[in-house]
Amino acid sequence: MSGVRPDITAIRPYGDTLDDGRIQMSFTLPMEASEQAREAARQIALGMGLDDVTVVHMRDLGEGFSFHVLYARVTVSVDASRIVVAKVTTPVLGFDEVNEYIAARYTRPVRVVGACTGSDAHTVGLDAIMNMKGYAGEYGLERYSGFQTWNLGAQVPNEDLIARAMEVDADAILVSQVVTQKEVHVRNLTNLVELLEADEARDRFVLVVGGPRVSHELALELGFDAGFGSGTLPPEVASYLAQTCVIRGTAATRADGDGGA
Amino acid sequence: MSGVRPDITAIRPYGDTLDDGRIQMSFTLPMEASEQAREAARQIALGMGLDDVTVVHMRDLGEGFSFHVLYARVTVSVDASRIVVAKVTTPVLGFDEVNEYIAARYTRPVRVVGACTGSDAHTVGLDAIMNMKGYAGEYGLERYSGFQTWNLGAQVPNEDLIARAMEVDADAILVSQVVTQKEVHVRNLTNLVELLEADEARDRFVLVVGGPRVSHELALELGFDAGFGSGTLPPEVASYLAQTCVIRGTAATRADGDGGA
Amino acid sequence: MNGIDERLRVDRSMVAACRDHARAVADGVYRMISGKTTVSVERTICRLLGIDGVDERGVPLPNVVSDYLQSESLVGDGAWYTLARITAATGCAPIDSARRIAAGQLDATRFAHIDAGHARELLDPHLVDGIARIDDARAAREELKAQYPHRSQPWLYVIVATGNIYEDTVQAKAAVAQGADIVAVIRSTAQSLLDYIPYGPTTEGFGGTYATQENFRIMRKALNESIRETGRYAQLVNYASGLCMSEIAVTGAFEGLDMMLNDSMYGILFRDINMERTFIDQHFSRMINAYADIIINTGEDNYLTTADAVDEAHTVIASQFINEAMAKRAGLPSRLMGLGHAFEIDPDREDGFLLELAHAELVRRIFPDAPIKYMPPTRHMTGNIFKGHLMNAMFNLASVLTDQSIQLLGMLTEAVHTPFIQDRALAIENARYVFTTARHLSREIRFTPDGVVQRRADQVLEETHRMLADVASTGLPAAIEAGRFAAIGRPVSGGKGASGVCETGERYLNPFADEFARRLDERREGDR
Amino acid sequence: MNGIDERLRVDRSMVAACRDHARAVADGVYRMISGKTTVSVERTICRLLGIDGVDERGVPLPNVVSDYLQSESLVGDGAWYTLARITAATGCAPIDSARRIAAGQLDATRFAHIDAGHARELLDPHLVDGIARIDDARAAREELKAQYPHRSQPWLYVIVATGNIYEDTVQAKAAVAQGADIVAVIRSTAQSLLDYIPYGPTTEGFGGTYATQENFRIMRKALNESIRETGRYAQLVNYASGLCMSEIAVTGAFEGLDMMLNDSMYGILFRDINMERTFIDQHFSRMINAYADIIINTGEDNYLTTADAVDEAHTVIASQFINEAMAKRAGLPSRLMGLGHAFEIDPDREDGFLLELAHAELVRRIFPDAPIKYMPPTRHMTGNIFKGHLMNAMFNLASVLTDQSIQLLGMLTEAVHTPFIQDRALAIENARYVFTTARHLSREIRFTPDGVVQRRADQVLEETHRMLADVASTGLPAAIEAGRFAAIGRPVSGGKGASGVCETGERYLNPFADEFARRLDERREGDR
Ligand code: B12
Ligand code: B12
Ligand SMILES: Cc1ncc(COP(=O)(O)O)c(C=O)c1O
Ligand SMILES: Cc1ncc(COP(=O)(O)O)c(C=O)c1O
Repeated sequence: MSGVRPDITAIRPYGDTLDDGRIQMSFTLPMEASEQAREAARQIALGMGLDDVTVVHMRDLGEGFSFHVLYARVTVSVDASRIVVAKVTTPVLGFDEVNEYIAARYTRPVRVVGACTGSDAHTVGLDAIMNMKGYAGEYGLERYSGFQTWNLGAQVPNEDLIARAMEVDADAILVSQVVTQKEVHVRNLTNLVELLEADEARDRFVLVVGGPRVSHELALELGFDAGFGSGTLPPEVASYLAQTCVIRGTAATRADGDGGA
Repeated sequence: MSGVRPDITAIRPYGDTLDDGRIQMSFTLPMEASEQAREAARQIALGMGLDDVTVVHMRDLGEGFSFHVLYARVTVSVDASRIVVAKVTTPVLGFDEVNEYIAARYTRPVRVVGACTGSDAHTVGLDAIMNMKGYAGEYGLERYSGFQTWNLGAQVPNEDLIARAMEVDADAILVSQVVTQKEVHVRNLTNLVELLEADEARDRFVLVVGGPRVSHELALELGFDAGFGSGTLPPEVASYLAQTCVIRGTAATRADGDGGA
Repeated sequence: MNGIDERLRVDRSMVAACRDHARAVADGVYRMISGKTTVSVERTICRLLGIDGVDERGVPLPNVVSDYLQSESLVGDGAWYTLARITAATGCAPIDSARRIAAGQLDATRFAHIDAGHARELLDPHLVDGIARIDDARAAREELKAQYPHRSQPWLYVIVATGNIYEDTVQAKAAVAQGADIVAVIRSTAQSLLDYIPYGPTTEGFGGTYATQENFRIMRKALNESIRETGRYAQLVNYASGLCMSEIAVTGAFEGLDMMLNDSMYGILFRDINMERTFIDQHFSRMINAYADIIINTGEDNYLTTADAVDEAHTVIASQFINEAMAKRAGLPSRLMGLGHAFEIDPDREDGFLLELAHAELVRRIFPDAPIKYMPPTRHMTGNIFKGHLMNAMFNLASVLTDQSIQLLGMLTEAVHTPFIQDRALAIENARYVFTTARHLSREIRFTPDGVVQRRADQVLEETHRMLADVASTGLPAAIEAGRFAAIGRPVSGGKGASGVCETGERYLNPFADEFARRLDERREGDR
Repeated sequence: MNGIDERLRVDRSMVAACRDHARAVADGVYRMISGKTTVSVERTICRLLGIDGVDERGVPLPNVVSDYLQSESLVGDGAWYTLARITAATGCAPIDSARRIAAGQLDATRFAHIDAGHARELLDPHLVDGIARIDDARAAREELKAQYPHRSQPWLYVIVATGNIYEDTVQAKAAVAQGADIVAVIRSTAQSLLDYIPYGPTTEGFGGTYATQENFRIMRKALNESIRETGRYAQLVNYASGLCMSEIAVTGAFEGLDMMLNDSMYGILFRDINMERTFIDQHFSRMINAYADIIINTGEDNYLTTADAVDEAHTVIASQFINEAMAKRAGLPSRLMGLGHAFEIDPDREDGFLLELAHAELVRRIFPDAPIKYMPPTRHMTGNIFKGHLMNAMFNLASVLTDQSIQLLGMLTEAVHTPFIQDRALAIENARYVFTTARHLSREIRFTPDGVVQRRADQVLEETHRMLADVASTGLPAAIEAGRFAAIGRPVSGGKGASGVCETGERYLNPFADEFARRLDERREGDR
């Protein structure tokens, strides 16, 4: 008897009636406000395959620009039953569990080196994951007995980061990228993987990236082992590292391995 | 030396760089918030031919819905040099000019009957155009010596409106439509034209429609002579009526015509 | 309030004078309607006596009875007396009588007349049953409230309006999950002028969903689920307004609604309903609301959609005084008087927010015990959803700053369409943000003694007083005729539904009214 | 202010005690830097002496000179003395000397030494010219301001940051057309650590546009067009911050800028620049700002992007006292001290807005004559642009309610990207709406004597006092080392640019500093 029972194989936007396809849009055009500009805005929407397009607000911004707010109907649908999103699959453990897990399986604490690389100076996110204090009431890696951490801070060149990871015989490298203008993060991250590969050191480390515009999917694409986005909590990262380093057999799990500092 | 010189034949949305194509969107999907839902939102945008799609905000709305805010890049462009928008072309005259214009060319004041038709009870817009007081500091038609007006008010059946227009031998009929849900205004307006045509009376009147979602283009499409949208001022309508009734040779301009009340 | 220093000075003696004038106004109205009833009051009595359902042609049985009364010129005897007369003659319970009338199997005019005492007695068991249904619904609500308390005021009030009651429930539940305290199901546009209540669940409506008893039940059930899921009480609202004021009031009372839109003048002004019809219907509907412990929402906010919010601010307050006086007459205590006003000043006016504060604070101070209902900006909303969202934030701030009670949330798409699910979610988010970050701001602030706010409040109160004095001297009908409210004039004897008004005859009885009045008196005693 | 009753009580004696401690802190800093100069101060002197342009490899000529001084160990003699010495020997004007140095055609160490008086005199015409350029730029601004006055405060301050100076001008002009009063051109990320000023117009930058003299000129010209078009004065801002503080200050002074970001500790804390370097550079940069009548913007807002806005509120005010004390030392009058703070409390915190009001009001009361710069929410902004827009509205309200001066507008897309043209337009619309509708709210309100706002203000002032007492006793370097500001610790002798600090020798001269000081003194006398 329910009014709304969406068809998962044909998901459409919803305004107030199932499958009405309603969306809101806004953008600027490099034309001063006029009926022509309004029509151009409408045609942009039509060009996106929308119908029932209404420009509900147009405003002149000066210097030959106009701003438009539109409502329209999407005509495409998505088969959500076929969406597979790459996800970090290791279960999230508690603080003590992670420490016990590591104590039981590793020859020494897991060594983690982290940095904000390139020109990125946004350290708050990485600090949230790595530092004692942690984030949203959850301790950071530094506080875990299972981890030994080096947080190199802001604007660290990829070369320095790798050198340091080698030096301390790290198990994992954590990279934070917050600035994404002109895809600078993609360039930075790709460069890091290339440098590691050139050194034939890619397999030595579990390689993790985080930041508000990072997804696990993007991370895999760029050759990382995992990616963590907005709102990540330290235990998620701790659990992932604890369990992944075992699987990957990094230094800390190898009987012979106790190099580094 | 200017940074921005848009190509009028290929207009694209503008964020902060010419032709970057940036737009903002938001919509609800009938899926609870999850990575799947986020990906579905992204795919909807891809389905619209957008690229560089980022879901910058996702929020669960309860009951199996999630809300998404996206930024993306439009790949289509519009040739604005070829946009022709239908416009009311009669020049806008001042209050006195309109009255003088009518006094000089008509045998009696122009008779105007107006109504909010169908189930529409939004009289404010029509009153703004027709009543003494007017709108935004401009007098309404009632105040002009050149017009004689009948404002029938809210929820007037099309039949009654036509009957009244016949009865007073009106020159023009003004219709207001504010409620547009489920295209009810289109139905109402089409029905009015059909009724007039059935009575073979369509040509007797200058037929005008107004309302916040009305455009001149829509009005023409539906068989009206003119349409007036949001923010219309009374002199625009007065000028249009004064000049159009002459051209159309309605009752007030015909030497023989002085029927009605 | 709450022992907090007064933020604003209000001339108490002028307020008292306003109340006196409003009482005189109400007295005049009650003189006008005494000795009269309406078809919808009679249908309400039918419903209270257990008459429900539809006939073969889909006509609701209460209408079958009232039509019959009209066609046989029995309205003056009233439904109770006539049904009792039939019972006396046939032994039929009211519902059976109604069915027989529907089937054309009954000619009541042929039955013997009975005396008033007998008529009263004969249907007494049905009266007891009818009132018990209201008591039960009320008790069920009380129990839920005890278990899942209300959130603190201002309460977040949202509307749903899909036309489909099932789609409405989904949206209502989502809204409660997001934090709404109150859900109103907007009625289909045309319904206020229907002289009957549609029957059964409905899935098509226009700009809203029909108010039917079954729809009420479906939505109440859905909200009760939400209450258990969220642990917060959620209130349900509908409209006891239009040509079926009192009938819908009793339907809502049966189904456990919490609030009803209900105004003593709205129908006259905004729906061109006949004055007498409205005044009679509103009285009985309010007795029912009072007895069922349902908060009414008055409609003064509507004035400011057609009249200027600054020039006409005093008409809002004058009307609130009148609504209050009339509501008292029907036995409504202050705590059930959701007097309405609105935030409708032009956003581009310098210091407009100061004036809004003056108005809101004044209403709050004049009616300290009433759950004031504050309506959002609508008139100056445009397709600029971003600015609209900000106007709603300032509205929310005005509310929390002046201790309003019921906050009808503004939608950023007000000028575009009836609310989408995300519009409502954004509105709730807006209110929750402002109410949280400025939670106790009202305790922090005093208005400077001769500032704009204080002077504006003084001025509006004076204008209100002057207007009420005028209205008291001319009488309310003449004032309405002159367009004193909402700048809309209505002739005294015009308007829709006039033919449904009838003088009551000698035999006329309305024991429900008597019983409600008696019990409300008792309750008031108990309160002391 | 303006004869309005005080909204908030502030313990004046505690404020005076804070000022005393801050003065002691500044004294300590000035003891530390006395007898020292830096390469960038010397380059600034070069610029004031008319040295501009680049050499064949694109190195700015002021850097050619300072590099030469360093390589020949002449920094202790300073640029003025060395250039005068060259003039004495060769007759070359400073610009020619610089060109010859660039060409490797000159060995100053071989020239005879001259006495101080002679050195002073020889370049005096260049001093007169250099200062005249500043005077002219200032006079041109004054003339424009007289003709096209400022709008009332709070002023609307927006940023442009496209990287391309020409695209920036389009956006800046659009912003002014929409109502912006102030436009800041954000610098490319990397620039603060460049030990030179790039040369010429630039069209590529990263997250901002390079600060160059030509870019300043282009933007000033664009804004002057806007001023004539709109009839309102529009102010131009850039950054006298980083390794080239004083050099950029003089560049801005030449090109008629109105404001400069300039803080006595920002470089140390946020860019890990050496302490001595920063303290020396900020002093000379501020003398220039003062002389050119340029408002500085301090950077305390940054503290709250890494530290909690409630826990660390007092560090902001303590830092403002220190910035004030240091600025006074450089001759800046209060009316040029754009002390910074920010609206950064968690939006989901109950009564967070009350605390913001307490902080903003306190800053306003403590520095009544300073053009306080108020920074918008950034830290708690998310991809939810709708909520973000509301947070910016509450920020705007806090500003107009507490009489702030310079309002840096928040962008609804703060967490998403650097501003799009429409983001800026919406931000301006937001501020204009709130500032208009609540224009005189600040005059209407008093905070209740023992309310949350008053108690919070008292508490923060006490904490500030305690902190300043501590810092005065340990000295500022030790306090910074201990991470007392922004929760960031920096070692006294570490940081970038340390090698650019040098002891001044016996022959060292900075007649510009002397002349600025003299004229500022005169101006102060004149003011009385
Ligand atoms: C604080 C801040 C600053 C501070 C940084 C202080 C510091 N020490 O970090 C200061 C003021 C110095 C600053 C400067 C600049 N900033 Co800034 N800044 C911000 C701000 C307001 C908040 C960022 C933040 O701290 N978020 C809180 C943390 C906890 O969230 P997070 O970073 O997402 O981290 C979480 C997850 O992403 C994840 N995560 C993050 N990293 C990692 C790493 C790993 C390994 C893992 C597992 C997880 C993980 O876990 C964290 C916890 O959940 C944002 C706007 C905003 N509200 O987002 C702009 C913002 C990021 N800044 C921006 C810019 C452009 C700049 C400047 C370049 C501006 C300029 N031209 O001057 C400068 C230069 C900075 C530089 N060189 O990088 C832009 C970036 C635009 C873009 N998308 O490219 C933003 C979005 C603002 C804007 N709209 O313009 N900024
Ligand atoms: C005021 C108002 C009311 C008042 C109407 C009072 C009255 N006597 O008119 C009341 C409270 C009664 C009301 C009721 C309802 N309303 Co109403 N109402 C509005 C509101 C707030 C403002 C409309 C207005 O007065 N605008 C001001 C005038 C001056 O502008 P205008 O109409 O655009 O007119 C200008 C031009 O369009 C043009 N123009 C207009 N008509 C004509 C005619 C001619 C010939 C010409 C030349 C020009 C012209 O010139 C005018 C001057 O520039 C809008 C929301 C909004 N902010 O827009 C909702 C709105 C129009 N209402 C709406 C609805 C759904 C209703 C109800 C159905 C709700 C319900 N279920 O109960 C009811 C029933 C009304 C009905 N049967 O039609 C919706 C319509 C949605 C849609 N697009 O379909 C809106 C958009 C609100 C919403 N978001 O839900 N409403
Ligand atoms: C008291 C009252 N009744 C009813 C309504 C609704 O109008 P309608 O008559 O369309 O049901 C309103 C308007 O909001 C109102 O205020
Ligand atoms: C005083 C001051 N200088 C400079 C900046 C800008 O930083 P950057 O060092 O990247 O130029 C800021 C930050 O907003 C600041 O407050």
